[in-house]
Amino acid sequence: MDLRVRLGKLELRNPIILASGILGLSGSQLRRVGEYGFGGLTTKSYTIEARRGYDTPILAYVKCGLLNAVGLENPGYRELARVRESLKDVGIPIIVSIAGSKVDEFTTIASYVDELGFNAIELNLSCPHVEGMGLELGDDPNYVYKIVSGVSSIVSIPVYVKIGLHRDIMATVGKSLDGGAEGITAINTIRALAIDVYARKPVLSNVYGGLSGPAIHPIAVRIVYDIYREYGIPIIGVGGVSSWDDVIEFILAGASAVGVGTVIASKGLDVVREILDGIKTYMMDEGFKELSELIGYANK
Amino acid sequence: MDLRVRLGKLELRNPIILASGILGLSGSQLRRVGEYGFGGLTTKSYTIEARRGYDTPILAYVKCGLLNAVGLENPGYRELARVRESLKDVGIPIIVSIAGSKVDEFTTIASYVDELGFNAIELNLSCPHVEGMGLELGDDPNYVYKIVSGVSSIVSIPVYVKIGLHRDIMATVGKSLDGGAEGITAINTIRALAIDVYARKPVLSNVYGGLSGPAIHPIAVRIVYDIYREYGIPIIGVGGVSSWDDVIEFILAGASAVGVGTVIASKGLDVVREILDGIKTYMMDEGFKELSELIGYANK
Amino acid sequence: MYLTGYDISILRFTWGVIEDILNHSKSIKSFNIRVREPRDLDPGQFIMLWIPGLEEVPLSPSYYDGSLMRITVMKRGPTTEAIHRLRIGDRVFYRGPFGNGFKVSNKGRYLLVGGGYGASPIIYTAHKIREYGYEAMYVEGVKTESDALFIDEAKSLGLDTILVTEDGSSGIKGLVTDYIEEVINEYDYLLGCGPEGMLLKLLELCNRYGVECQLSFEAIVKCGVGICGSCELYNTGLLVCRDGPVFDSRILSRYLGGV
Amino acid sequence: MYLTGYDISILRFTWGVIEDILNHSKSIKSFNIRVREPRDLDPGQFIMLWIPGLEEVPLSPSYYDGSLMRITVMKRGPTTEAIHRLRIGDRVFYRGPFGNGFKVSNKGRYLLVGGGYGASPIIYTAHKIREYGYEAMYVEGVKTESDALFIDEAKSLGLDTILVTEDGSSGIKGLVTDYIEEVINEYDYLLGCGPEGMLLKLLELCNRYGVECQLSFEAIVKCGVGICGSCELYNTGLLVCRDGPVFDSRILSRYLGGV
Ligand SMILES: Cc1cc2nc3c(=O)[nH]c(=O)nc-3n(C[C@H](O)[C@H](O)[C@H](O)COP(=O)(O)OP(=O)(O)OC[C@H]3O[C@@H](n4cnc5c(N)ncnc54)[C@H](O)[C@@H]3O)c2cc1C
Ligand SMILES: Cc1cc2nc3c(=O)[nH]c(=O)nc-3n(C[C@H](O)[C@H](O)[C@H](O)COP(=O)(O)OP(=O)(O)OC[C@H]3O[C@@H](n4cnc5c(N)ncnc54)[C@H](O)[C@@H]3O)c2cc1C
Ligand SMILES: Cc1cc2nc3c(=O)[nH]c(=O)nc-3n(C[C@H](O)[C@H](O)[C@H](O)COP(=O)(O)O)c2cc1C
Ligand SMILES: Cc1cc2nc3c(=O)[nH]c(=O)nc-3n(C[C@H](O)[C@H](O)[C@H](O)COP(=O)(O)O)c2cc1C
Ligand code: FES
Ligand code: FES
Repeated sequence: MDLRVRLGKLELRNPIILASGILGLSGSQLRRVGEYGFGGLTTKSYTIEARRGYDTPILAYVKCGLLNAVGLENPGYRELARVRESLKDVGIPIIVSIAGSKVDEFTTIASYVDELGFNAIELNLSCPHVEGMGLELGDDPNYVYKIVSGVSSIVSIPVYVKIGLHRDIMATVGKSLDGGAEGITAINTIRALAIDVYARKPVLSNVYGGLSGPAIHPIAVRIVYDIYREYGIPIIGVGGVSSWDDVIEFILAGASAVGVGTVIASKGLDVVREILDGIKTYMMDEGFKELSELIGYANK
Repeated sequence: MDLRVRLGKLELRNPIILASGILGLSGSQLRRVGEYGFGGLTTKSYTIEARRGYDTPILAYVKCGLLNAVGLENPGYRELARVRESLKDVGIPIIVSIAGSKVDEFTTIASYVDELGFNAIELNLSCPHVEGMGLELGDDPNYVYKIVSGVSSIVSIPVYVKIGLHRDIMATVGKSLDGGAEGITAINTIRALAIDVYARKPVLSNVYGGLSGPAIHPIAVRIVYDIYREYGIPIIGVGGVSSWDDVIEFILAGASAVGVGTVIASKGLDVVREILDGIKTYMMDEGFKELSELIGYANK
Repeated sequence: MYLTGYDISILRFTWGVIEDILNHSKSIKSFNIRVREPRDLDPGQFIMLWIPGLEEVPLSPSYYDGSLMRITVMKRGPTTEAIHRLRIGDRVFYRGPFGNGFKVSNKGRYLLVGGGYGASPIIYTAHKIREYGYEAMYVEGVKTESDALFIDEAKSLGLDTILVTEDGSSGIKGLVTDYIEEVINEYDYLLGCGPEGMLLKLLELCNRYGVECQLSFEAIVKCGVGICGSCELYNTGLLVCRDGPVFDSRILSRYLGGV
Repeated sequence: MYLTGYDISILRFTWGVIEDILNHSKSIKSFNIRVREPRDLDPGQFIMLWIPGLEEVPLSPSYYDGSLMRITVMKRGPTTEAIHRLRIGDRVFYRGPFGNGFKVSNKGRYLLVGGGYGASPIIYTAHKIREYGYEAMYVEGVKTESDALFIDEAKSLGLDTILVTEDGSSGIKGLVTDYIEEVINEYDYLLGCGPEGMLLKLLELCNRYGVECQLSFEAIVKCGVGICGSCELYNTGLLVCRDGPVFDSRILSRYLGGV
């Protein structure tokens, strides 16, 4: 059973990637997470300056997932040198997520990331709860082009653009590719709100948060399917994976790799092995030798 | 305990409304549904010509809800005369949902609905799985204005616009109000896709469907909250209600009435009483005498 | 009673593999399907059988023991024709079970009446009734001898078994409902499935002779869970997929009036 | 062991009503809260207490019996100050329990060590240990006599109880860790909660004397379920909210090295 997949220029030992924002705040966290069997890791989104993030509550429980409004907490991009250092021998590709509001913020961080020898860059243009550095960037295809081409022209490693529910998703994707992105990460959380009926107030200190977990999975699958069908490019499918079948569904829709996030809150990091075991059983039962045969299969 | 709410010009004995598309294909269905205690009923969306709808499968199971692609099946608007006839003495407001692709289709049906003496009109500008008569109408604020003002200018009953995840939701709402809508119904299902991992094909014959059920609830609450905050108008909150607390959450966010759909597939029509009982207990425990005090409370 | 709680996960497709195919007649075949997932399925409940790429269709299994499911299918249109082309080893997808089946928990004498492929849920019910050890007669009505489906199976269950053929080529000649009228008085309960005309006639007989009946009706089933409204029984507001497909005389009389 | 399954519904807020308030000292109060929903909560696990409009803060209850929950809170910043302003009858929101508590399922002699408000989970643990009937000594370290929290309660549980005050105003004078060093040899297990310096010293002592320990650490807790990464213990990759807050000597020695 061969679980290896090619994600553009990267070769992954398996398709399961830690999604950005989950335990990716420090090198020591990522190091530890790496021991659980992931095929690749994405860091938290880094910005130029350190960010405290929002006051608590930053998480809200909803019936089919979570809302979060962490507020892009991170220690600032210069910390990435230390992150790199402690991940020297981790042996799996590390993707650095970058957030910002201006083109030069993205390029400054990106060139630093490239120099440090990380394996890929993910441009987070889709955070639904931070004004000025989130969703609205990705909503504007021309600005997307500026950011992506700015970054792509100065780095040697692959660039992925992380998208959300933008006004015109296909335009955002198209401009990302025009700008030199190798592929797309889809999707980020979806803007949402939860009110506690006894407190009679929004739960999150930021009022709005991003919905993740099983709730968004069918929407994410739709978007991956659409992008694959239109562009046939490398895609990291993210959104609501809670077990192996969701991963297979993403791959059948056209994802070459699959990010997991929220499920870690419930099942813990052991979920990676559970997922990989499920995939192996499936491939055995269904007679597939190479997982990569399945990429985009449902589009046939 | 007073569960009555005002929804614009309508007075409802309670805020629970049957959402459009659920058992609203015939007068006899609506009649029967009416016996379960709803505060109001919405018909299936009617079009000028009868529509067969899509081939089966029209429903797909997903972990947190359902996808449907019914394809606006309906017997054509002329049947509404018979619907009206059999609902003569049903005693609760009936809202007729209208779908179409051109302004004159909406106006033709709307004036017929008005003549027949129904209580309100809901313009479905947000079906996510029927090309040319769905989401894209609501995506275009100028066209929204044309449709809504066309209808509003010729009918005497209140007009609601049913919206979905449009490109610019606030613009769609704004233009609806400019066009004379009394309020907004939010939200319709969200475009999504499910692939069966063993069939390795999309489940729905139409490939794409609309996601409903608990999955979409926090997104719907966000939209209701935003609209209430910006415009303070009558809103029918719809999306993912599975128990009484979801209804209260919608009301706290700003909804004056709340639609229920998918939950009927699991809990059956008896869910109405379960919800009303839950609301009463809540009001008692929390010391509220009139449900209407709670409308928009979380915005304070 | 109606439209009460349901576990929506029955809407998840599962599948089985065809293990055996029986050709009853040129238009009716049975398929023995080894199922992947045991799901409780009462006699009279139905599944939606799906051939990916085509439609899904409602079928009431003619046998089920948790591991083996038999469906008996009449060729009628594109999907049932495609089902007839399936071969041993093929995978079939289905979901369910949906709806309410026949209730056979009361002790008493049962009259089981199947017309054409409508005999499917009836023969499955016959198996249950024998498990409970109740008295029953199995009556199958068909056009001609070669259309007979489960006569031997019913006999092997030890039931009084009667075949009624319209052309008299075997068994009793005539309409099954005429035969029923002769014997109905000896029974407490009548369970029936078959063409609409037969069902309405059975209902009339049961009302006339004061026999409780349960009848399985057909309609266009699309969602299976009582939300799309496409399976309404006449203009009653009753839903075949959820309130039925098996309805009892009390409900039918209330909603259909005096027939 | 680590980051394993969790029921995410602990993230749903529930609430209770303040029934009683105890003023221990000018900066520490206890609140007896009648809870609306019984949720299992082991000694050493923590809740996130939320005052709508303000932040939520992690607290390890000092008593819990499924219906009554006591929290013991030191005034430190805006949220704990607001908690101190709460009155009888006020509603408090909380979610949890989160993390791993003290494990007291092994028979043996327990040395319980609480420093300041860190005595909260320790006194709750003392209740459990008495239920099990194990031998234990309760040691509380504070600055001065008036800061003492649960001395009488520990005594009333029938435990050997020692108060250590830095200024010698009552009980034994000195640092609690110095006292512990004198007696540690007589115990199989040490359970501790308190300021970081105390915890690290206890770890060193336990390692030196070969006593198994479980220590409860603090960090900035934001999500509580091990995804945001804000509660990392030093640079170990360990998460206070999920791998902790109580860590045992085996894990601490492995990750913190020789201290
Ligand atoms: C509860 C129930 C149980 C059934 N059990 C059996 C069974 O055990 N064996 C069997 O052979 N048949 C059974 N049927 C009938 C079977 O579902 C139809 O023959 C089949 O759907 C026809 O599909 P088709 O594509 O082959 O033909 P089509 O060309 O689609 O239709 C042929 C005829 O079947 C009717 N029909 C079409 N679609 C449906 C639908 N979704 N639901 C109901 N009727 C439909 C049409 O009105 C038409 O008269 C059952 C029907 C119901 C409602
Ligand atoms: C597992 C755990 C159990 C605890 N149990 C208790 C208890 O039983 N009683 C008690 O009085 N205190 C307890 N604390 C400490 C308590 O959570 C902090 O004192 C409180 O969060 C301070 O909040 P504030 O707004 O009042 O002060 P702030 O102004 O926010 O902070 C004051 C100090 O508290 C620290 N702090 C701030 N926020 C947090 C946070 N979210 N998590 C941890 N530390 C923080 C800061 O580093 C700062 O030094 C516990 C902490 C943890 C992690
Ligand atoms: C707590 C939390 C923090 C997140 N932070 C980030 C982030 O910093 N950058 C980013 O691109 N996505 C972030 N995300 C989004 C995830 O990477 C992912 O796209 C989303 O959660 C959907 O996947 P899931 O359903 O598997 O969680 C965050 C998600 C969560 C739950
Ligand atoms: C089977 C089905 C059919 C629907 N048909 C319509 C329709 O015809 N017109 C419409 O405006 N909305 C339609 N909807 C959307 C619902 O009215 C509602 O907006 C949506 O399902 C979200 O609510 P819920 O989560 O309570 O189901 C349909 C939904 C379902 C599940
Ligand atoms: S088939 Fe949809 S309601 Fe019965
Ligand atoms: S508080 Fe978020 S990981 Fe511990």
